[in-house]
Amino acid sequence: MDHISPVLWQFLVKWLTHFALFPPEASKIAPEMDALYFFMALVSLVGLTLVVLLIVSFSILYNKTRHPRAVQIEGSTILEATWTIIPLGLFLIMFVWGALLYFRIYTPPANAMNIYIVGKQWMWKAEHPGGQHEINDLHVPMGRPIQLTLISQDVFHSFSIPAFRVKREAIPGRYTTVWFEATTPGTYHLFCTQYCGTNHSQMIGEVTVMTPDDFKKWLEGSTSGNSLAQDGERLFSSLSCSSCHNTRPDARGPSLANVYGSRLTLSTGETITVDEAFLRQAILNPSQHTTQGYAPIMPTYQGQVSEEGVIALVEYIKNLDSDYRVQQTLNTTDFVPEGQTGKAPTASQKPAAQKEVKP
Amino acid sequence: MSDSTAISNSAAADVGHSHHGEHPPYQRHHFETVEQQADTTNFAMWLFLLTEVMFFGGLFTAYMIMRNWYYPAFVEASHQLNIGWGSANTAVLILSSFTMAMGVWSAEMRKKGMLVLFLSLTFILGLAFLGIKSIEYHEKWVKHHVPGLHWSDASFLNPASDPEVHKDYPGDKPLQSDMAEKTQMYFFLYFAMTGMHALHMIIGISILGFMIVRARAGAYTTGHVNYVENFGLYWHFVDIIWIFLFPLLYLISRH
Amino acid sequence: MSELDQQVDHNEHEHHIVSPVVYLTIVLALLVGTGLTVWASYIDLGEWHIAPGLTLFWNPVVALAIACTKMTLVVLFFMHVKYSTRLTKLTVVCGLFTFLALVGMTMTDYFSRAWGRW
Amino acid sequence: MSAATIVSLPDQSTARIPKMNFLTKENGLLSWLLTGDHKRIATLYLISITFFFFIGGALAGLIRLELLTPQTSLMAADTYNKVFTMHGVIMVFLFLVPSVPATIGNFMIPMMVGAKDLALPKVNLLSWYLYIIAGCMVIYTMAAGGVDTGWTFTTPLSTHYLNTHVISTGLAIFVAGFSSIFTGLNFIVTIHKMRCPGMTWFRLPLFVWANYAASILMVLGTPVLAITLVLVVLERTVHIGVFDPAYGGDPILFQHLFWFYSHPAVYIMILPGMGVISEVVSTFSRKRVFGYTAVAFSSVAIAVFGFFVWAHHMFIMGISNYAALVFSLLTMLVAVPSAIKIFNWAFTLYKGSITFETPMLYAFGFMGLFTIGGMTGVFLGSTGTDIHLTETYFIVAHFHFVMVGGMLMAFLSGIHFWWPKWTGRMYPEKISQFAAVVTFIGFNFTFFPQFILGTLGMPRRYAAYPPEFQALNVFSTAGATILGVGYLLPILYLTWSLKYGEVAGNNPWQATGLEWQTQSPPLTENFPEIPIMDHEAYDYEWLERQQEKEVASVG
Repeated sequence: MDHISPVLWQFLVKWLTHFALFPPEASKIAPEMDALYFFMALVSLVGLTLVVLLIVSFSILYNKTRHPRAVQIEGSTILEATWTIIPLGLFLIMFVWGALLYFRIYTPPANAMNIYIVGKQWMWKAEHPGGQHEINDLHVPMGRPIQLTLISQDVFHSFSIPAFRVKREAIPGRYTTVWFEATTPGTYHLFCTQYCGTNHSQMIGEVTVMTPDDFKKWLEGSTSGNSLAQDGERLFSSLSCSSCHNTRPDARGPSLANVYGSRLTLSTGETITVDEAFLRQAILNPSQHTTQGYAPIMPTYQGQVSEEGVIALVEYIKNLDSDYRVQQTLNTTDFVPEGQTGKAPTASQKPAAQKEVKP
Repeated sequence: MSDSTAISNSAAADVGHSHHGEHPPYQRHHFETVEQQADTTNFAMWLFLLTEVMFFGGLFTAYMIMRNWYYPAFVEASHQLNIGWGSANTAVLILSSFTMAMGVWSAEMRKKGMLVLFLSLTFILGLAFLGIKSIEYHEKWVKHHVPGLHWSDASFLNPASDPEVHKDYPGDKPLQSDMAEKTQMYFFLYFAMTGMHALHMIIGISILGFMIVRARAGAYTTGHVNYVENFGLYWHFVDIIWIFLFPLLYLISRH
Repeated sequence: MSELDQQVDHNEHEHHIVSPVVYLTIVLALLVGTGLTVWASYIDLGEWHIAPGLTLFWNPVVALAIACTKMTLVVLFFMHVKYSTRLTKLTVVCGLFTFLALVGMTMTDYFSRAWGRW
Repeated sequence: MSAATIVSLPDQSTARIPKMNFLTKENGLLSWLLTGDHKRIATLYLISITFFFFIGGALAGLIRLELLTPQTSLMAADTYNKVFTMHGVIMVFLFLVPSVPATIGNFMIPMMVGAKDLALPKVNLLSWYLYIIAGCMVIYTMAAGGVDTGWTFTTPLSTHYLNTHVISTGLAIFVAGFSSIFTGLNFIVTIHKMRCPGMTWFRLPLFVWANYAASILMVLGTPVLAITLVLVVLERTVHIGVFDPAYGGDPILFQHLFWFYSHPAVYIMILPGMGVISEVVSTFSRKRVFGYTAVAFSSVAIAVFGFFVWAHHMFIMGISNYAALVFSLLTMLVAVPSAIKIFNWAFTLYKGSITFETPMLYAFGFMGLFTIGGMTGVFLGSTGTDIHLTETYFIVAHFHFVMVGGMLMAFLSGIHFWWPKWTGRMYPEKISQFAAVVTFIGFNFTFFPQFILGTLGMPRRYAAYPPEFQALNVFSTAGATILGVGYLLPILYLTWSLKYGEVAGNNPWQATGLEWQTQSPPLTENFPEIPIMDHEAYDYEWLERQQEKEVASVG
């Protein structure tokens, strides 16, 4: 094989030894997704074979030399019905099967461990509840449902782990969720699949699946000292949230203890379940999310808290199971240096100062 | 019946098209009969209006969604519009539609003088509409209600600072700053929708001007009503858009 | 072919000339409609609580109903659709249908987002 | 001629191109630039879209070259982004959308319905000028530094985060949109109002039906894109708008409005191609299209359902799961008419008398590739698998199978089929058959590996990628060079044939359409006198009787 360049040859050998049609199946959903994929591939293959077979056999049987005179045929209702109904049936099977998968992938189970993912140009930041931060990396334990709560700080990104067969867009301004349960320890690709600007192709990373023990060790080794909720607590006090959200009888804001997961009636009369998305909205767009019975006086924190900050706050509020901790933040307010304190601005003063009237 | 009936009814059978000499000057070479031409251009105009419906459709969709999201902001922002001017403009536009319809009628009846009169009236009413619109736009500019270019949400953070409007809507409460910001969305859509509408008016008025000159030369009163009629369709369509813009922007948020 | 003949022909076959009386009636109706819709906007027509969080305000409904009526009048008479061919009528319906498809199908997404945790 | 072909050319020693035809009627540049003749405008379109096709193709070549290696070795990431954006914009808006309708459709529809011209010749010319203006704006954008939003202009990336030439590109597409609106409008009016005596709806060739369906989509869909782009441009200029979440807008709303056009747009692109295939398959199997009404109505069904499926581009973008369900179901429904068409074409061959001229080879290519393209579309229409496959090379492969494997094959099939009518001359048959086969092979080499790449998870729009994907990318790039040859060949021999090709005569394929019953190239007014349609479409027996009569009268 002298005439084949050695580089090309090595390349081919390398490729043939690593040839794969599928990424590894490393999550619980992956085999199920692949089953549907195989079914569809099979149907496509049969369909394609049928079409090619028809074309080839007709071309041989009825080419001009063999069949010089065409027989004019109008059509056939039965045949039309056949190739309307059979594909329709198959497509409907695919639809139902696909929809079942879709709802599973996008409906996290209640006991899932939540990890926050913030996408920004051009990196992924993962925030574990214990306060571990990772950039373009994600460590997860195997055998445990993991829920990802995604948000983007700027443009659309898309969080894709091919080995888990899951993908979800990180949207600016709104939480989205996806979940998976990893099954095989190893390191897998993590991609941003939604075009997000110049370094889109650099927005990649690795997902490491570990055994629960290894994961525990990893968690301990990468802790930053504070858990997310503790970060949130600090923010909660420095933003003086507790000056309204406390348990005093004259409190101007509702108590936040145990609010997560509860049913809440808003001033619009709407009843909602408090989840991460609601908490985020209530911090950034409070006027649309006022609890019934309270005056709409909460200022917006849009532009004052980063997405990471909001996540910390949300995580703090999620973990508030008594008012005791809120009381604590009231006391800690004194330790925050001057300038960062001050009462939460009321609706009329603060924004007036914030918004400049352009000439 | 005259033979023109025969032509219009049996254009299908009439293949030999023996009447080359009889073609009126405004009949284009590729049409068999004047009726076919009229039919065709009329249908084409309707299809164009379909396009226009979808063009405004995108804006209406955006408006509905944003109004649902930021209802309080849209309510208070819409209080900034002057219902008096709005109603006056609606009346002006409806009248201009009427004069346009009468213009078409004059062309059909081959009354040149009346055609010129009605077209001119439509022209003037169209200008009146734009005039009133520009007064309203000016008012928005003065009050810093032009989002992106000349903006302040003072009127919504503190309605009392805007006594003129507050007098009519004493119930308006101060909006929280996050909601007050969203009034920009209302004004953005207000300017986008009325601006797009005004652009259509300006195009219409320009064509009208051209038509008045041609009408004075007697162009449309020799049986060739097609052009006037199709333009009429356009003008009425622009009127219809306003018929919806008026309640959506001015009225529905009074309560 | 005299001019008169042609006109008769227009009247009966191709081209229906709507009389100014009709136009006048319509424009009056439109002006009344405008007055009505402005008047209605000054009255609080109340609301209908269909479900918690889902409320129908009557004011916009009435305003839009009047607007639709006005549009129908303009389309039928000023734009001669009442006297036009089936094709023209079909065209009008087709435009409305696609418009509603755009608005309606988009809205399905927005409304049903609130149904679940998504 | 051998028995294996149906080509019947006049005696070459005596045959001449008719002296009077639409090409020779008037001379000079102005006679072209101010023409109202649909055939001349179609010719102008053909030249201009070929120009843009080769620009877009060159950009595609650059993309493939860059992807030869896993690193960004040929160009920087932002250059790569600009290249694929310009490739998308040019190919979608300046090639695929106008490809068959504005060239072949423009030329053939009036002839097929037996009219002298399109209903609105001036509007037709206007639409070409709009196209040229849009083209110039795109070229300006490229010269000024390009744009890197991707052809989908995803907000807020396009409105807020990029400082490239989004506005000029947006306006170019706005203008191009109106060009296609006017073409579509013209077709609908022509098909409704300009049919010759006896030409009932069910005697129309299926090409006309397909273009009619596509025109409905153009007229109703394109304006939504236009207003969306206006809003994007406004948002960029005044920094307030309905799409950017930073201003309280909703980026998903942009997706809704954008895909409301851009999904039907894929049917705008493919439907006319399907029309071409109907004509070609029928002609070269000497047989009426199997199930004429089914094929005709499936075109209309695609157009109607096509409006209700747009959100399947947004399944993972955070639309409501219930909406995803509805849109997925409707997507499955719209897949059915395409399946109907494929089987009807296949059965048109049954008991036919088949020959394998170039257009037929392209048509076979279309049927195979479109089947794959269509079926893989179902993978993406099913919500579950869409999660894994969307935004990867799978989707790139899918739409290239439909657009390039489908539409471009159909376009080339149509160009070869009607070339003798258009120019009056034949192209060299053997080399063109060779080109068709080369295109087919090159195409599969280029795009099939991308299905595997996508399944493996390689994201689209990546300038650099993990090294394990290299082998398949090398295959793809190698295929692209073959494909490039396949596209260059027709340009060469078709140009050659303009002067040296054999004289074609009126009806070299012995096809039944009205356009074949007149001289080639046709007269400016198409027919010496308005024809009367007294037979069904694809009535080969009528054609035979007609030819016997001629022989008899000459004899």
